[in-house]
Amino acid sequence: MPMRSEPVTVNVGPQHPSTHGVFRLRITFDGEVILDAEPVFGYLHRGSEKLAEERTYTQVITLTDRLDYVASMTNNQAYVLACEKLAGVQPPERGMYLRVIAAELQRIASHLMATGFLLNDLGAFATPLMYCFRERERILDLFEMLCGARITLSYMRVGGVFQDAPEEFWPALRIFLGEMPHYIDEYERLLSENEILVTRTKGVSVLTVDQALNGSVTGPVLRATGFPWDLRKVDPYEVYGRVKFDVPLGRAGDNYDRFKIRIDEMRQSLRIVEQCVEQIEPGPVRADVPALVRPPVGDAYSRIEGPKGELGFYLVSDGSVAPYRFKIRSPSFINLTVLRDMLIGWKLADMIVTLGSIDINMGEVDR
Amino acid sequence: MYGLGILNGFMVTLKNFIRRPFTISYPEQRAPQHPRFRGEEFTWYEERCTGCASCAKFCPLGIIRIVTHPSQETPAEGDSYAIDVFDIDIGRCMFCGLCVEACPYDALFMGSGFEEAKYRRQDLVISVERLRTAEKRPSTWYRPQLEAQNYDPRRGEPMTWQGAGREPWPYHLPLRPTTEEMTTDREAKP
Amino acid sequence: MIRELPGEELARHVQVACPGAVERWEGLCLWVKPERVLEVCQTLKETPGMGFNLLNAISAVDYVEYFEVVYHLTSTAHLHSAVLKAKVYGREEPSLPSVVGLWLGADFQEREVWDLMGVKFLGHPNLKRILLWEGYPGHPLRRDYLEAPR
Amino acid sequence: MAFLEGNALFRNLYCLLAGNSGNAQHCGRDGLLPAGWEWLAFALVGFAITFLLLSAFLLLTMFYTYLERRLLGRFQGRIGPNRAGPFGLLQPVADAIKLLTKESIVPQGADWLLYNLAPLMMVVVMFMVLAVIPFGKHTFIADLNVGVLFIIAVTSVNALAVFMAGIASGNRYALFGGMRAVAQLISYEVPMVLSIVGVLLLAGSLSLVEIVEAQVIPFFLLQPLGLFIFVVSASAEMNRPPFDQLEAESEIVAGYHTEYGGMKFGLFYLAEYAAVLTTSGVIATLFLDGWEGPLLPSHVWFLMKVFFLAFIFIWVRATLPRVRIDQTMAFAWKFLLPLGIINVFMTAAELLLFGHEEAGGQGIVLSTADLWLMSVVNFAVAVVGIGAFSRLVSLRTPALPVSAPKPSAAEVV
Repeated sequence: MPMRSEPVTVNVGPQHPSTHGVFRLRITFDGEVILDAEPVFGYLHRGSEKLAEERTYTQVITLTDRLDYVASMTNNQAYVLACEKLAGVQPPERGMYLRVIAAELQRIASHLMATGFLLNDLGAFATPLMYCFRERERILDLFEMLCGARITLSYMRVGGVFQDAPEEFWPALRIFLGEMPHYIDEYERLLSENEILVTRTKGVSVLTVDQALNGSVTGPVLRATGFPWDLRKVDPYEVYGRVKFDVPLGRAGDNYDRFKIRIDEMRQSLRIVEQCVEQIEPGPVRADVPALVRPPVGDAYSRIEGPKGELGFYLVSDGSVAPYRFKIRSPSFINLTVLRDMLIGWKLADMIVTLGSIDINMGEVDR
Repeated sequence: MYGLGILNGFMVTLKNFIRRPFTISYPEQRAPQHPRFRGEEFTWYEERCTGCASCAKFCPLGIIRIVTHPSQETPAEGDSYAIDVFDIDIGRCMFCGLCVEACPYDALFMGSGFEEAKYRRQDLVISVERLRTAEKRPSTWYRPQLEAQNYDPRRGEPMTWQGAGREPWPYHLPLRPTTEEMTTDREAKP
Repeated sequence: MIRELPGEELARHVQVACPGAVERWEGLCLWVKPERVLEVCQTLKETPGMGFNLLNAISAVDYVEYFEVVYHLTSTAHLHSAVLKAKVYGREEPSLPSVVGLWLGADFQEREVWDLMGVKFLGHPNLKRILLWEGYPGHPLRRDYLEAPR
Repeated sequence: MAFLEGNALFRNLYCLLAGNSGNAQHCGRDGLLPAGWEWLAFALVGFAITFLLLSAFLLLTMFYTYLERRLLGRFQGRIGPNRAGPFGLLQPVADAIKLLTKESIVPQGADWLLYNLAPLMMVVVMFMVLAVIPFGKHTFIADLNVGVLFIIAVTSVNALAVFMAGIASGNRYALFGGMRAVAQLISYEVPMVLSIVGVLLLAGSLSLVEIVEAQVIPFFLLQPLGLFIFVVSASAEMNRPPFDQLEAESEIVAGYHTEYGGMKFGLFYLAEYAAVLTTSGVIATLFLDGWEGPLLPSHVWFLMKVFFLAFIFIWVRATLPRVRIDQTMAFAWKFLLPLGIINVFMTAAELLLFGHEEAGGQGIVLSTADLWLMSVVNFAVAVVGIGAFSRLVSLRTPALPVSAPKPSAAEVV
């Protein structure tokens, strides 16, 4: 006798332990297999783009902190670069180096979070997560030295950074740079050879290069498919042209590659920071920009390689102190376009891992 | 060999089992805090404040409310305005520090504490009285002159208004008449 | 280094394949007629030498008398980028063709533009609100949102 | 009352009450109760002993919950609970008070009877297992001659309780948990039973006391493969990581107990942690020579072995990511089951080869030298078997070809 069965639709989220915030997926299951998936966003929509229209260019920096709240530095950087492009400001050398150091530290912190939560989604009971947080705390300590805050940093200003790093920052950074590679080795020993993890992630939710490019996917998710596209390399902004680093690439574009590539990128970021520390020279850190920036009428789109992908800001100026239009090209949001294609046919447990491997941040998705 | 990866993982967790925990028990132990830390209660030096309300203008959220009146009948150059109201609603504050950055006279500083939890939202508004009477332990954030002195708000002495300034500003004089006297004066006048 | 293609060069290429689609060009931007956006995008994507295979962003700007929809495109093969703009007139039913067929990445972005700006993309398979809920009054990123009747 | 013979605790109390009356002539003195009231003495003593053991076990479980959280904290570089009482030792008490004072909610759409019955069933099952585990020399509630069978039979009820909880909650995550429970718990029964068969062959008895007494050298030396299979399938049975499919937090929120709150959740929690201790007890009895050990009293040895095993379970929990459900199932049927069969056949063959009939006709007996030889052979076979099977068996499964419905064209276009 054939058994009657019918698909079950489950709302995964917005209150689910591992949807990385208030994300909701409406998923149709056949048993454990996913038949259809539809992402639903907007639970954290704060209207940043509208809010920015009535704030001055400096005040908007505080809004960018809250987009991808685990990578505030890179948001700041992308935004001030757009402002500088719009206003035609050239920041001083030391300011640019400080920005790059801060942004690369932030990239490590963000990747640590991504790795930790990905493994938490795999069910490793918070152990790797806690290890990742341990190192992230040290980066946050460095940020506290730099700018007095740990998460919502507001470190960068149009034309540089707000203030030079304190004396004690440099020795602390050197200690961190010396110790971090051992910790990265530890994660690799803990997990990347682990047979359970390999079985769970290899070959799962494969994304091809064509799919990724067509879906405007950028960042580690694109590079995991084996496509060498890193804006720091192909379009060097700030001082990335003067430092040597490799772009780690994946091969298959599966969950394992997306996990591995972040660990490799952490090593490269450390390399960049090391070189920046060697190259940085004393000097001013902030160009002479008035407190109320009034860029000329026009528009500018500036993008950087954020930890989650191409983070772009499109600014339109009408000559006043506030941007006429402030548009965020958020990588988390656009990377989710391909989520449905990656999920269908896989199982409930894979869904969580795939979502974790894309590494979204709801602050940035919903804005 | 199969299974070695798992064994490696076991060794790593065992190693961390033997290590000291990296967390601390908060109220008894405290993490070291950098002097630049942007804390909750603001430090304000009335002697340095001219009542220009730059801080209120630069606040992205508009949570600083300042009401002033001229301190003299015919204010001469350099006379500051007397502050009636200086409310900072830290319930909505995001501690970006733009107000401190905006202050041209180094009168407003970020605080260094972070234990300001209250039961009601209205208790979170810092009033001018509290700003006046609070112990002055300013954060060195955006104040290079304090960093040059190696001032640490968590350990050092409370900072006087003369010590906190960037330069000896000729117009900054200690307020000889206290605020009570001034208000009584004004009320008496008409 | 990614070269930002000047609008003039873009216009030269576009005018060959779709004559009459270009409105004007200035600096790094190229303005095209809104109803021919899909055609132009297809040209830009498929013309050898152009090959814009990565759609960076679709933005919409409300200039009150018209909406400007801005496409930021990049070619990963030739390392150049382009800015394509289309002026869409009308407050009630501004619309232009969807490019989801060319780049899947336009899917959510067009939905976002529709949600927040109220510019319709004809031919989009699933043009629903994305950040706000269905039935939300108005489109909040419009400049006249607070005054507009809701 | 023959099965009370070896039970010192019971006998002493019984003698105190009933004394030298009826057929129990071995007490040597008169009891408190008059003749003819032996049944009362029996009942009272039985109740008292059960109560004592259960209370001790509950306390032990409470301590274990504290220990697990504390040790997990240390594995993760944290401190762990340290607020309630000295070193946080009163944390379980605080938890219990919190859970007890919570409102008991039955969600709308839940099956009231099943919903309330499931947690009770879980706990009762866990406590029933205690009846046959010897906690020390002459310390047990009952020395059943079918003890192992009893354990297997009773723990199987677990699956039913979980399924009841899952299906009665009326929650889809709970339903997922219930579905997984049926699949996983029933599948892992099979390799678990097979792994015990080797022990039974060696011991020649189903009674746990006799199994301990039969261990000339501890059986984990003779049955490494059996121990491995038993530990793995037992951790799947009590849904410990890496097989915690039933309540996989990151996937199905809390699985079968998503909808449970208050003390009903507390009972699940209790059962889950008690299961670790009982399972450790069973493993200690079957494979680690039970209470036997030099110098220290037998109860201490037993507790040490139990907590050593519990530590291993905590360590595993702190280290391993979760296996996917289909891989869990494949692991049971493709990996553990053949290994279990190999183990049984190998043990039987070795008994045929090495064993010789004893004069008394009490079954097959092996000399100590033979046992050590057997141990070496079995370890070699275990390593080769696990290695070979992990090469042969692939747990990866590709995506199912699903023809997904395209999103319907919106009306607005």
